[in-house]
Amino acid sequence: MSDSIDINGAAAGLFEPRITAFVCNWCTYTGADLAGTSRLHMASNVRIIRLPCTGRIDPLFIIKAFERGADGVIVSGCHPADCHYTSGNYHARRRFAVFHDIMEFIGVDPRRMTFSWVSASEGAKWRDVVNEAVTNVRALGPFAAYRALAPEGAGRAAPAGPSAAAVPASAGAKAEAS
Amino acid sequence: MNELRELARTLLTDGTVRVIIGWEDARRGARPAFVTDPADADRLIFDTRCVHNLVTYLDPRRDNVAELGKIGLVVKGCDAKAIAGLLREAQLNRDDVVLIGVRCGGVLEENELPAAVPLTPENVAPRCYGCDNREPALVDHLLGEAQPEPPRPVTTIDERVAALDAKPLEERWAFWTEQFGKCVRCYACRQVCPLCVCERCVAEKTRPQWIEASAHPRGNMSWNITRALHLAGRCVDCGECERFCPVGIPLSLMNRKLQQIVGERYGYTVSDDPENAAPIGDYRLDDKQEFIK
Amino acid sequence: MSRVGVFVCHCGENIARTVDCEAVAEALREHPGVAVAEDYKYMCSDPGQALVKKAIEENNLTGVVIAACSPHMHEKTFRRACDQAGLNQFMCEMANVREHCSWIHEDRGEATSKAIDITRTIVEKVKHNRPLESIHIPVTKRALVIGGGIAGIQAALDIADGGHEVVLIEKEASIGGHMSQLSETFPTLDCSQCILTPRMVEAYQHPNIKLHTWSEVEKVDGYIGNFEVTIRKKARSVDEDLCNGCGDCQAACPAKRIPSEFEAGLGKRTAIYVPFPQAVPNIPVLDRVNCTLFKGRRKGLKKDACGKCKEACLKEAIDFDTEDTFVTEAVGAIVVATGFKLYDIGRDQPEGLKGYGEYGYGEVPDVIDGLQFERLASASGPTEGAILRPSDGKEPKTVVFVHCVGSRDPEKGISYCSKICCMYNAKHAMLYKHKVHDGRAIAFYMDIRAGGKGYDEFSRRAIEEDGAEYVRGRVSRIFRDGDVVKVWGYDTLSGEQVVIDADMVVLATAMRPQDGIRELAQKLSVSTDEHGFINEAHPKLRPVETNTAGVFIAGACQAPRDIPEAVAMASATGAKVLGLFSADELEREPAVAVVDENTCIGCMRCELVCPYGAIEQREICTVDGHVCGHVAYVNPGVCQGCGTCQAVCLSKSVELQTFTDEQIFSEINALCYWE
Amino acid sequence: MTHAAPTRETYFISDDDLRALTGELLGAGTEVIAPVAVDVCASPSAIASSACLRPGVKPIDIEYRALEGAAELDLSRGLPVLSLKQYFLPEYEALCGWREHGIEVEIDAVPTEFAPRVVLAAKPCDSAALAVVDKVMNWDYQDELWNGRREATTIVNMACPVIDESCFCTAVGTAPDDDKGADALLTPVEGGYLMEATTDKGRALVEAHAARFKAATDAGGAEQRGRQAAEERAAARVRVAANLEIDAASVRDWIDTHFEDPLLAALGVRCNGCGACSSVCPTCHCFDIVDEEEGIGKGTRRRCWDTCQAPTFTLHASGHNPRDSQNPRYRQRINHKFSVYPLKFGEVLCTGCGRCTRVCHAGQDLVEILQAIDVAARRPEVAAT
Repeated sequence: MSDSIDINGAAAGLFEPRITAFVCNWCTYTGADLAGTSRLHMASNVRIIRLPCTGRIDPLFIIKAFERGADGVIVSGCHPADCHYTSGNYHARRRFAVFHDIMEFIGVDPRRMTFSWVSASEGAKWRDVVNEAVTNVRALGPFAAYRALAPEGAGRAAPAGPSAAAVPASAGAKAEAS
Repeated sequence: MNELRELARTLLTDGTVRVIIGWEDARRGARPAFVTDPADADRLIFDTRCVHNLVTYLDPRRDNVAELGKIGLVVKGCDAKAIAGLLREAQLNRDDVVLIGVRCGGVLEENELPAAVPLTPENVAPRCYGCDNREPALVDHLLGEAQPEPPRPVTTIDERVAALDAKPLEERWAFWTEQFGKCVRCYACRQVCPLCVCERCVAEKTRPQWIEASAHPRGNMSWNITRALHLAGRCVDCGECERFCPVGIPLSLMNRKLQQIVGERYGYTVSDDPENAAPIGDYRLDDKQEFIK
Repeated sequence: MSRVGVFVCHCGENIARTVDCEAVAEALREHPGVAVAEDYKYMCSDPGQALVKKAIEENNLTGVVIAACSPHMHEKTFRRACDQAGLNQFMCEMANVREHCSWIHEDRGEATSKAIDITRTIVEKVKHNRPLESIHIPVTKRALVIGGGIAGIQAALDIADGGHEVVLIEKEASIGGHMSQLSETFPTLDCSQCILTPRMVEAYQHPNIKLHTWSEVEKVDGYIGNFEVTIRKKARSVDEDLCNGCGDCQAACPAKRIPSEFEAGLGKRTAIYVPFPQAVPNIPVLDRVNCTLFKGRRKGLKKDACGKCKEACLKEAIDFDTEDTFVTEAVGAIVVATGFKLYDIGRDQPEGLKGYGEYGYGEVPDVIDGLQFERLASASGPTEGAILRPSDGKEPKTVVFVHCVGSRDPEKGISYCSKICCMYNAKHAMLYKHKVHDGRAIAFYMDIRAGGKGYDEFSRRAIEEDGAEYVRGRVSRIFRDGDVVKVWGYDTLSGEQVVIDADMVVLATAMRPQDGIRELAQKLSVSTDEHGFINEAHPKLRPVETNTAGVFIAGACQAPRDIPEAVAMASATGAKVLGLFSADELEREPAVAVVDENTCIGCMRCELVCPYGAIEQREICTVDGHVCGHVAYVNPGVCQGCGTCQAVCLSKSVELQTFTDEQIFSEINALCYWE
Repeated sequence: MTHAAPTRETYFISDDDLRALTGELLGAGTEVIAPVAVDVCASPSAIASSACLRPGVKPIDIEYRALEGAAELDLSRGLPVLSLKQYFLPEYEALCGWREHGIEVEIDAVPTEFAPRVVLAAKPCDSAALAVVDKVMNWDYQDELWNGRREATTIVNMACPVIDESCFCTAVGTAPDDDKGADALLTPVEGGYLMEATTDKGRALVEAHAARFKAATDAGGAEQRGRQAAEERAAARVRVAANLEIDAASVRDWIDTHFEDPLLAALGVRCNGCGACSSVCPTCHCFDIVDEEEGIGKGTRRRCWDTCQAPTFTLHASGHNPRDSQNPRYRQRINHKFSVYPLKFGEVLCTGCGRCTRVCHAGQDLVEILQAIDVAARRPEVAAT
């Protein structure tokens, strides 16, 4: 699929999504290394944060990434049965299943959250996961809805009445929600 | 009710317990009662207004309750599930509390009434519908007559969740951002939750501060998502979080959705069996992973 | 205030071609908390490292970030450099701007800004790194070897000769394993017994080797350097100290028609027996399943139905009432050498395997497997080395050897090559021709895999000198037809169907891991592959280690192996163990979880998810010593640093050092995409 | 306490004129805040609210809101869920922003000037609360943000028509028709309202819209209206007084001298420490200051509501907590409101709005508690033993 999409969006003047990836050290991070040593070209929108194991990844990481303006996230680790720590990814799988479902219930488009198993030998798969995530999120546009939750900072005028919470944010979000 | 008062009197008199935590009638309706003197046993009541999940008073962090001495606690079936939760998570020794179970036919949604009224589809607490534990097993004494099933509320929680699920993503987002937007971060939901017993809530951890402290929509969003996730597979659906919320956020919808998720994915339902291990922290090799590439 | 040094490597042209390294250094100079940022052609070179060391000393840096290749490549290099410059090595991190950036992007602008982002995140992480000291764990300098085959014996001998005590356990009555069943070994055709027996005896008599036969691993506690292993000594009914191996009991035993496992079912044994004459130790066991006395007891007979062996034993070594006993051994390292079993293609199959009903194994007596042929060909075997077919004891004039029965046949559930069959088939054909000069040896093969010193020459000899006939193709059906065994095959070279009236057929059945391997793996918390072979830590670089520190693997428990390979692996594990035992204390990276006892409420969710059982509940006491609660405790010796405990901790009261919440939070924060 | 004295210049404004006035203010771009009846069943939340889904009376939320049009004005309503406090001390507000450049730190200040705005039909217990909190906000430190909003705001009270079993303003020195902390007071009468301007800001409002007001004496039926107003206001005071009467001074002194008294020491047993009472309280003004980082080396310092009912409120860095259980924490609430503050500033830190009692589903009842303390205070010999 990677060939079918334009991995260089800027050139094509497309929206450039910002994607934060949380990957395990033993499979996906190494798989991404392999993609590098194999010179597999891919979209440059993804920023990797290395963790020992998907078992270490807390949904709070993803929420924080969205808070910081990420348009999408990737969570990736060892395939079932391949976990370097034997079962970290099984626990992660349950945690993220619940997180995935509840975020969808809240109204977050699941296509903003890519979960994948990428082994140390799957450099090509990593390339595809990255490109696919970029294509999906690019299609969805910026995650304006989440950014609309941001409070008035000091730079901007402080809220006069009751916190911007109740009315404006949700109104804004409604318009921009993904 | 006399049965309850009699038992309370006996337990207090023979020193089995030092305090009975139940319900009493007060100026603004039923409320939690702390009876230490056998003479006061007649203050105790149990009727459709006795909504409170008193298990929250067993929070090991509540030193001022512990100071009262050994506790005799009156529990409904749903409350007993919370007891099981505390046992499951090593927050309670079963021997440290005498559990007085009451057969329950459901409670009112709005309990601040001068006198008990019979349940109708209009006034019944929606969560009571389909209750699977109206006669708690995990108790030392089980009181009261067998009760009829609570009436079906005009709208069930499941129907409300379904209605929400049926809406497009944008509308669900608008809905929840409006709801969470109202949050003033008083943490009443946490304080009354019988299972929120952390010494230091993650919301109060400052290094790092995962959850922003001020009540802006962004901090409220992460707080409310986190609160819900922390209760996945643990929530006993006592509804106290929603009832105590001063701004009326429909937390029971979040909680119910989580119950549905762990139910559908892992076939898990919360029960008052302490051996029924929670689904998060457990796994099966063949867990569904359709959302993973 | 942090003073971080950032060092951007060009990696020759590897990074500089697509990433503007000067620009990255420039951008990082402005970054809060960065004291110095430089770029250089080859950071990993001596001058490059010198540059880092110099910067540390001159700016007295609190942290170092090397923007270069993957940490998997050079993290150790640069941490060592920092250490030498007096900066705690764990204050150094690498930003991967090569594999994750310059090599996968073309647009210089994009690549450069991404490289800046990547470096920023790591700088932010390093700001929250803490100086850490390696963990020191005492080492019990005793080893446990599981399995008394050639691999186990070799490992035990190497470790014992290295001067350390070894506990060797074997589930059968004697050590020796499959090698003791073999007739002659390829490619030299030297007698298996003759080379193995001395090793068995040496192991038995070695002052440093403590042997438990008829024993199995019951339970494994602890961790590298400090295992506590509980061993089940199955009731033998014979006192190992009193017995002198005279054999009178066997002679006296009335149950003489029990198929002998050692003879692969071709020979018989008694109920109380020594598996084979050269058994080590030469002490019988009583097979309670087949013993008349125990059969009687199971039926509930008041009076014991037999007792002849006991009467016959002058040493009074026999006791019918012994129970299984348990011994615990404290060891610092464990070598797993449980070997293999043959794919029992006849009878009902384990999950995923289909068997070869069409080959008539188990129904046609003259269809046998490789091990049975070994026994026929063995001078000490049931036929004293004469090749006689099981059904009528006649000398077979036409013998068909079928390769790859099970192996390389995903259809039948096994995709791998069993590796030794090509060689032993050639050997079998040879042995047969040496003994039956006018016989025909016909082998059906897929292709000949004879990699190994002298192997190809050997298999050619079978064909060219000994006249074995090799047919390239598969056998579709084998069945009895009167006196002969009909073999339907297909010659893919001539493209013709081949039908052979054979007197005997030898199937080269696949090698499979031993029964109970998964249970054992679980006890050792090591993982197994889909077939049940134990996974090595790294297929190339750590072939005899497992993911559980202190547990090593030798021989066919890891994959099909021939004798020289098994022995080589065994000696490799020996070297690993001796290396582990060379120091009194073990040094480990401090990437372990630590509990904050002030906020932990001891709900023990972490204990539920810990794959290593590293977490236990611990009481905490007030200053005056009375218990005031319980909290989780992480044993740094057992913890492997996956961090799953931290993710499930509701109050975030457990921190994985080197990947703390603050570090990760800062990384995410560094990727703030505002304005 | 200030009572509506007929001597003060009083005007009459008809219902229509009041709406017209509101329209003029809005037209001029002035923010007008007033109690608004929010039809919760109109919002998307309806699908979640079982109350909306069942037949019969639909629930109404009353909130102080910035009006979008004069039509929204609805002066007949009871007490809003949240007090007026949030318009002067928002749930959270930025104090300053910071950005690091290398080792330099740049501070962005926040504006302390606010556009003029008007609050219509404020509840007397809410305006009085502002006057009480003014004291602490201008004690050793002048709180610019608070004062800025106070100065920019003209508050017009409405004599309170809706009184329930939790109201006790008269017991703590205010009244349902008090103008304390306000600039003017409206009293509903036949056909409109009597309006008394009590401050320059109040008078300025009248002058700016002189056309809308008639001197009460000029308007027809003046006398009868005056009587009606006086009677209804008196009746309201009586209704409140029936809920609770205490001697605030002796309560203050008794608490001060009976810190360890079992009565005070055991108040928190049923309290969940949720702090909802502080959130809805018009006088609770404690806040926490947090630095919220957004990206590297930049962020915003905010203050947000805090509550003495939370353990973290007094948690020391050492881990020690002087108020280590809900008993001392609840005693603090009582002590601060009814003794410490009065002793320091001469005013009770409570205006008897009763919100804390209404919001508490655990049944902490301030009316009941004050009653008990009052009894003890009136019978010192009992308390002493």
